[in-house]
Amino acid sequence: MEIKLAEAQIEAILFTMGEAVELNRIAAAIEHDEETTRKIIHNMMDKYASEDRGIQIIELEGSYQLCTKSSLYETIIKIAHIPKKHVLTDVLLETLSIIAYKQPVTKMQIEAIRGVKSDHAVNKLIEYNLVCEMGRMDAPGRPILFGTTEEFLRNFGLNSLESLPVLNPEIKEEFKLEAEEEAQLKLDI
Amino acid sequence: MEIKLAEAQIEAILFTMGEAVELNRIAAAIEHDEETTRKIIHNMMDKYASEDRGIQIIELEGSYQLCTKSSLYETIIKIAHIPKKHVLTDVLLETLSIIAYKQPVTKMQIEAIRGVKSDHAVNKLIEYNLVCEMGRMDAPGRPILFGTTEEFLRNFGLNSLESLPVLNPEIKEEFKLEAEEEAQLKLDI
Amino acid sequence: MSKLPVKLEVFEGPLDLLLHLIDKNKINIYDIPIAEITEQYLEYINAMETKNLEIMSEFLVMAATLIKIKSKMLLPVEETDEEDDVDPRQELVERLLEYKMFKYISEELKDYEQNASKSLYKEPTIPDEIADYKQEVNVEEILSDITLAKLQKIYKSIIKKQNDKIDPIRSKFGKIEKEEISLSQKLIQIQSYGLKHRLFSFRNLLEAQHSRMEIVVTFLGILELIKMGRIRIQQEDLFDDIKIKYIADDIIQMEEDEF
Repeated sequence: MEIKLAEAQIEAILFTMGEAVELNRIAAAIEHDEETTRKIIHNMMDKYASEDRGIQIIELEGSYQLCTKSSLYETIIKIAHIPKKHVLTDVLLETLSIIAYKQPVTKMQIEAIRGVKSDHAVNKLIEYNLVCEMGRMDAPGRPILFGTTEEFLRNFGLNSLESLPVLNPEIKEEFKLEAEEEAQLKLDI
Repeated sequence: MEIKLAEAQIEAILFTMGEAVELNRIAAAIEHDEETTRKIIHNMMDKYASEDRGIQIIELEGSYQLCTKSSLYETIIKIAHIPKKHVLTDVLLETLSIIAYKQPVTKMQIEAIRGVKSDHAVNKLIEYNLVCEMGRMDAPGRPILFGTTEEFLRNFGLNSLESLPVLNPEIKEEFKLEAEEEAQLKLDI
Repeated sequence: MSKLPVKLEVFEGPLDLLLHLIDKNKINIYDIPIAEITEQYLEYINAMETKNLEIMSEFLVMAATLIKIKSKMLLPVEETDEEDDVDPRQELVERLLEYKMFKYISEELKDYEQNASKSLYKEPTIPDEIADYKQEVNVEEILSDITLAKLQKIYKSIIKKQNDKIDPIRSKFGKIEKEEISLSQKLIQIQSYGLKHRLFSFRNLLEAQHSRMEIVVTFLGILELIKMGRIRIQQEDLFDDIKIKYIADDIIQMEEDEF
């Protein structure tokens, strides 16, 4: 009974720690003497040998560590090779468009435009190699500036940022005029 | 025989990955169909329940992840350094529960229920990765829609959004009846 | 009803306070005695120490709602008008009920979290050679159905949304003044002045300015330079002149939109 609890405790400890843990520390945590603890661990090692187990306990100079069985290496490679589906969500697209047209731009500026925290979106775009850091702004706190990557240009068939279809002054001016007209209308009423 | 190998493979995958792994990826890696894989995993979950085991498999919206059993927490903290988690204030919890039940939901809708501005609370929840943007509502101004994340499920021990605590329908019904009776009284007076 | 010995700051918002008052008086949420509650409510708002306008206004809106309901209830009900049969408190009751439900649920969720936090996880231990592979993301694939035109459309709608928020008349005022004297220019001026004089008088600096706007911008510049740790200030007595010491030995140039 008590042995079973000790086994569960040891498994949980080794799992959480990840790294090799010294025998005396394990013994102290599970409140058994070192000799008993060692015996329990070696007994567990036999159990882990069973073919339905994928992990094992290895001993390293009086320390113990959990790791996967080497025979399963191929499977682990396989799972890593099955790519997660990466998709550009609306959130990412929105953030990307702001960075593309406003670059170089800080995270604060992006958040000011979007109205919400955008760390996650920016980080994902960096992971996708569409966005990268472009140095720091010479301002208090020296915030990081973000811009688009060469990869981004290549994928849109652009030679340089200058060939981004400019959202430029004209369009901005157009929006402003629209807004002013609307405001004028309201005032007239 | 083959099942045992599959179990070992799944254990090794979940151990190595650490994070939640989608069923389809596990299935592809161990070369079984998804339905079989799901069955094998659920069978494993029963085995892990045995009292000499310290870890368990949890399900998060069709993904699976290994973690320690909560009953062993006291033993593990004796030895492991556990990173301090952010404390959720009542304000954050209140906002989070509205988002969890009403998702996808806009900030305006949250504020209508709480009666106060909620920018700060929503941003904090995004920062803690408990809440994320889920696109934009097809309405004027295209407001951002918010929902909960996988991290939310994990932190609250939920398998899926369906397992959110349900407001007892009897209590609700009782409230309603009371209300109607009182309304009647008012009319009589 | 006696005064409640509770500090206002503990309330998250007007609904929270209202629920508390109802609870304290042991009244059914469906049977709010609007007159008494309104009275207590206003008392609270008067006692409110915070000067935060936004918070104040939220509470005031609730008070106004209560008073509106109260006044409606005082008015005689016309028999013929069927719409007036609706209890004016109904909407408030519904809001309160919904809020109460979520408060209840969040308490429940707190327990869930406490239990779940006792399960511990493990960092990924993916061998380097596999991890390296994992990082590869097929950019071409994720951009496959995204055209430049689409990206531009998205950006346009964001900018349009932003422009909608700007009051075109007032935003123009800002622009005119901004062109008159820029903070970045002023910062350079103050810095070069500081570099030359090292220790100088705040009063003299202000007196040398030509317009009120310039004085304001100079003052902002001083604040910014303190924040950046480029100057140190000292004042012997209240209303004395402030001595400014320039402690940097170069001049930093900043763009206007960095502020």
